[in-house]
Amino acid sequence: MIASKDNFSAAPASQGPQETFTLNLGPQHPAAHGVLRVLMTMDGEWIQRAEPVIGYIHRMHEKMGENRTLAKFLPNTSRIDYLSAMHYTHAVVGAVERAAKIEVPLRAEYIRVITSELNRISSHMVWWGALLLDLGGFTPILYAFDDREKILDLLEGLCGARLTYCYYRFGGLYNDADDAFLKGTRDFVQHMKPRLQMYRDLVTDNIILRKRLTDIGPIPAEMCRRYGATGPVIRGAGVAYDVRRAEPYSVYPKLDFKIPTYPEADSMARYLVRMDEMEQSLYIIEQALDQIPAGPFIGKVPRVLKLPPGDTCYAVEAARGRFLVRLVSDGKDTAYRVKLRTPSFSNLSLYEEASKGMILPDALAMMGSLDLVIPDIDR
Amino acid sequence: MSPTLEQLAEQYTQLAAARVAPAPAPAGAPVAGLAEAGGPVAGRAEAGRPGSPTPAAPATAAAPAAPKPPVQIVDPALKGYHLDVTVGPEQVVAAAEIADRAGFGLDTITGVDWIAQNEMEVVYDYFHPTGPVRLVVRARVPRATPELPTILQVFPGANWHERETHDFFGIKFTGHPNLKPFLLPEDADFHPLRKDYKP
Amino acid sequence: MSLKSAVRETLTGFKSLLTGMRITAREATKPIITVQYPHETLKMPDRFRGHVQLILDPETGKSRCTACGLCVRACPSDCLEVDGIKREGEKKKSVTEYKLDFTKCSLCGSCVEACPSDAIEYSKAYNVVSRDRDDFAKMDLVKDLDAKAKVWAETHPTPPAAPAPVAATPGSPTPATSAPAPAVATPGSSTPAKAAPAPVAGRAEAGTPGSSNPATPPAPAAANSPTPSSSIANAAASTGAAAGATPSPQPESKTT
Amino acid sequence: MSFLALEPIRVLLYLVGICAFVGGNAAYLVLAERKGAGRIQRRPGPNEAGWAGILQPLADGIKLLAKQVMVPPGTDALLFRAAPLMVMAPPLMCLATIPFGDTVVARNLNIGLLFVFSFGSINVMALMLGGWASRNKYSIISAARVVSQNVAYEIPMLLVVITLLMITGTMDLNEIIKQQAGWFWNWNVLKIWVNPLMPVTFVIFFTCMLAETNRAPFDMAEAESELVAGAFTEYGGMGFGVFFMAEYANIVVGCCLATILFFGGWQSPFGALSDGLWGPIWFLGKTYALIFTVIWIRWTFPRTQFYSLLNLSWKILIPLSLFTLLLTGAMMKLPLLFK
Repeated sequence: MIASKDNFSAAPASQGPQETFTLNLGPQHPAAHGVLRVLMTMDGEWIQRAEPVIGYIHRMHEKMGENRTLAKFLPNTSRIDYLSAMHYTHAVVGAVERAAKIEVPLRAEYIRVITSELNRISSHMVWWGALLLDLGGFTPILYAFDDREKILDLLEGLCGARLTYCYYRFGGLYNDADDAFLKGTRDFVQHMKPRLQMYRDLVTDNIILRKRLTDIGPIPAEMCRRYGATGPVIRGAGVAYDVRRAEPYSVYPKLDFKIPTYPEADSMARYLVRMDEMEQSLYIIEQALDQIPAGPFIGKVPRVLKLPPGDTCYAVEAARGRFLVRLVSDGKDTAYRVKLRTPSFSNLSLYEEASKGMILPDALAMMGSLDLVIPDIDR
Repeated sequence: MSPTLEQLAEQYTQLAAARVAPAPAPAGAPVAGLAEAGGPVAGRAEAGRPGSPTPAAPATAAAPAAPKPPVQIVDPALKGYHLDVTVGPEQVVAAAEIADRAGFGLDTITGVDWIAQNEMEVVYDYFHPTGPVRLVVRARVPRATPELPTILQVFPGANWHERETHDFFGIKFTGHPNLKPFLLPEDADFHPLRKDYKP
Repeated sequence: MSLKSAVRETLTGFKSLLTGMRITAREATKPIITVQYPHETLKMPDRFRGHVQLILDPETGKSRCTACGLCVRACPSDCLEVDGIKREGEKKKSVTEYKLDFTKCSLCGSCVEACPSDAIEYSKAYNVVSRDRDDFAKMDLVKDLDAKAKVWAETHPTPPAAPAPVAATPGSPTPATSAPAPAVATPGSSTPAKAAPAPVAGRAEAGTPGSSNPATPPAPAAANSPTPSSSIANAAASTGAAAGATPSPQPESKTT
Repeated sequence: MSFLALEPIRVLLYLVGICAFVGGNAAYLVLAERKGAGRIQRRPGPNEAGWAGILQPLADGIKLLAKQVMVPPGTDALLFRAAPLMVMAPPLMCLATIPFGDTVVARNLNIGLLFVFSFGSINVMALMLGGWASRNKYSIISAARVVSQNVAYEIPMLLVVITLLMITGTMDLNEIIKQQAGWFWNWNVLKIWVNPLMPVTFVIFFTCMLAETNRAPFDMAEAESELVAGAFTEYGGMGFGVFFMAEYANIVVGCCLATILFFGGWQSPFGALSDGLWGPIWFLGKTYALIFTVIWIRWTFPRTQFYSLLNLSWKILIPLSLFTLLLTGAMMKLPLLFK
């Protein structure tokens, strides 16, 4: 509809200093990370207005949640944000467990934490590489994927899938973690620490990257709050908001970790938050590996799972921020309503306001620092 | 400094109580039970009933299955939120303003289609960036005319959430500047999350 | 910005650039980490989730599937289609048709979890390719199982006598008479999937005149090979053969 | 032999040789770049076509040639077609004056340096025309970027060259090389007794060369994550191929120039063994070392920001190069005062 509005042909040759043009960034664009379209009104390279147009890969997961049983809906959740599938499954599983009052064995919770944090690291690695691609650096993504491959191998050896894990089950897990996984995870943690130092030397301290991200795209805490932006975006604005601490779930209260915050609120702050989060995740994994008890990996779950009427919320800290599942039940084995509140949706919604008056490359750098996953927005 | 749960509950109780004043005047009885809080809910549920097209139904029948109080402090371990507030559809802006003053962030806005009660519920979720308080504000609107004011001026983030809710449920947010189809195709005129939607 | 800080920033910036180049140079001297795919392949871990397949019971050489349909009910994507018949002398049904629509399958594993008799498992095939959509839309798992059962029959000429009573129960016609019937449909694709262990050796030979690979042990590898399309294509001769070829005493034809 | 020594024949032969040199370089530098990137990223790079991928450029060339050169509707067809031709001409012309050895030069001009720079600046025009003629918003943004970037970086580059001219006193490229005879400390880059900032001068020159050839980290013109492919978004087939080759040809020219001006051209590092066939060997060795550095830089750094790119030029490089210019002048002239 708007794509046809071509100011080059329609407008008279000169309109004086006020001349603007419309730039359709996407839905197929190298920096859009998927099928995102940003409708930009540009004054030269300066953005006057950038309106994200979403919905190109909308799949109506929420309706699917209403017309199939909860257990059948579970595989869907891995597909919403395919980069942090563990967290999303965790939220749905957690909501059902909370509503049906299912007891989860401690071992299962620890394995959930380990796999979730591994997943967080792998997700941040993809973000790191993709951001650098946006900024024109090609090599880091391959280094990141090298390390990410190790995580994927671990998780594949654990549950058989590399991306859309579908590993958590109501009341526990799909299968138990074997010693190979636990040992492999321990080795990975040791392997990853020098690699993170390498990431820092290669990219984080690089003057070009600093220049590209420092003071670019400020998203102050107040804007985050009003738009509901969470995750590294709000932590990059100096607010130590982390669902793992704000609404503790699983065994996170037993684990020690810092919530990295940077008050600068610019793209560099968001970058640094994620880099620090990888470190913290490694730290969490180490503790969880030390504390993991023996025991069953799945609790007692009724054969036909029916939730009591009423609504239940469960929020997790996914790699991109707060992911909330709201299950409304009317007593049947199928949810009456499933609401999936995804972090990328809220994080992108502030883009229009935040990108006003920016220059195109900076706006794209800021978009990269938001770490968008388009299926996560469109659901 | 974020207010405590009790302070917040107090503010919302006042809000819910204030609703009775502009509420439909003919319904005399609920006015009496304002603080007792069964009133507003009961009156509205009654008015929206499919069987009773006359909104001024007498309060005699106003006992539909133990209406829950408009402000409830709930156990987060069971529900996932701390405070459950039910307000009238015209009060969502005032409710949002209270949340805004208390430092809440907008979590999400969504709808639920209660087709049996012939109502639509709009749910506003708020999270608090510094305090561990989660707030849920609900408002019910009749299914036939699902309209309520936008909270865009309080939380600009509501823009997309309201568009999405309009997409899926056909709930109209009056004052919203742009309720074009958002996640659905541009020419979509259906609302897939309504329970009577048949593809 | 004072001149001093500007100079310092320029110098530290330049140093950071040199550090970066040092790191890439160091990485360039390290060995290659990628797998040269067509020339070398990875081994899938034990828990790898490929498409589902029927398990061949190593004792009986048959499937354990009783066609109870729990997997069909557990499947979120409606991609399974199971049918079975109840044979005389057996307590439970045995599977005659197990079709997987792999184009819809999300590899969630619900079917494997739901199976009460451990009859299905994940295959280790990870690069399934074909030019024909039907190879995936109508994956015939019974056919794959039959291919394996054939090999099994050849590698187990005289299996333990455990299932012998089952075979002995019916006054079955001689193997020679029932053998031609399936041979019409596909020569020997499914003959070994029968119960009688004693006549197996003879029947398998009788039933495989048309197949050119009589005793090649790599046959199970074919079912599990990187390109199962070939095995699918081989087996795609007739879907009904699997059902019709079940050498039950009364050869009821369920072929469609 | 005498026939070959005839001046027109000689020049013709050299031109043919240069065309082959440029073509071969462009083709195989692409391969070298991909291989180099592969090594840095710990993968083998293209290795299927021929032994270790040696035939990959051929395969790429055939693919590009087989594709249709499409002129999108609404473009300025003439300019659209002219731009790829224009972009290839300057490096070919420049290489005609580059001395590969003592006598291995197509046409030794006494204003060779000026010639190279005047032709080198045409490159900008070609990219601008291509971007403008494409009638694509990305391309036009890219064209605007190319112009401002090249204008910004030509100034420090020329200031550096003027510094060198003050030292050498000639624009004859071969003469400049001959002045750097002897051990490697006679190379201009290490002549710190003439100007203690000589290595810095080289860094400025190299940076400007990267910017002039639109190489990473200054590849604003194509900036694929922002502008899709920048000025040549709309070009397909060999149209794109020529732009691509020209980029590498320009790198070759730039690195040749850097070798001549700073690293003693075809002179060996230790004063001997630089005559005859050794000259080209030294020259090419140094040039390819620099080209490798260019590739190495590309696969290490992210792209600079557009305005920090301009800031770098106007706020750092130009003052610095002016300072080295003044310093050189002072170093050369002050001793005369005290004589």
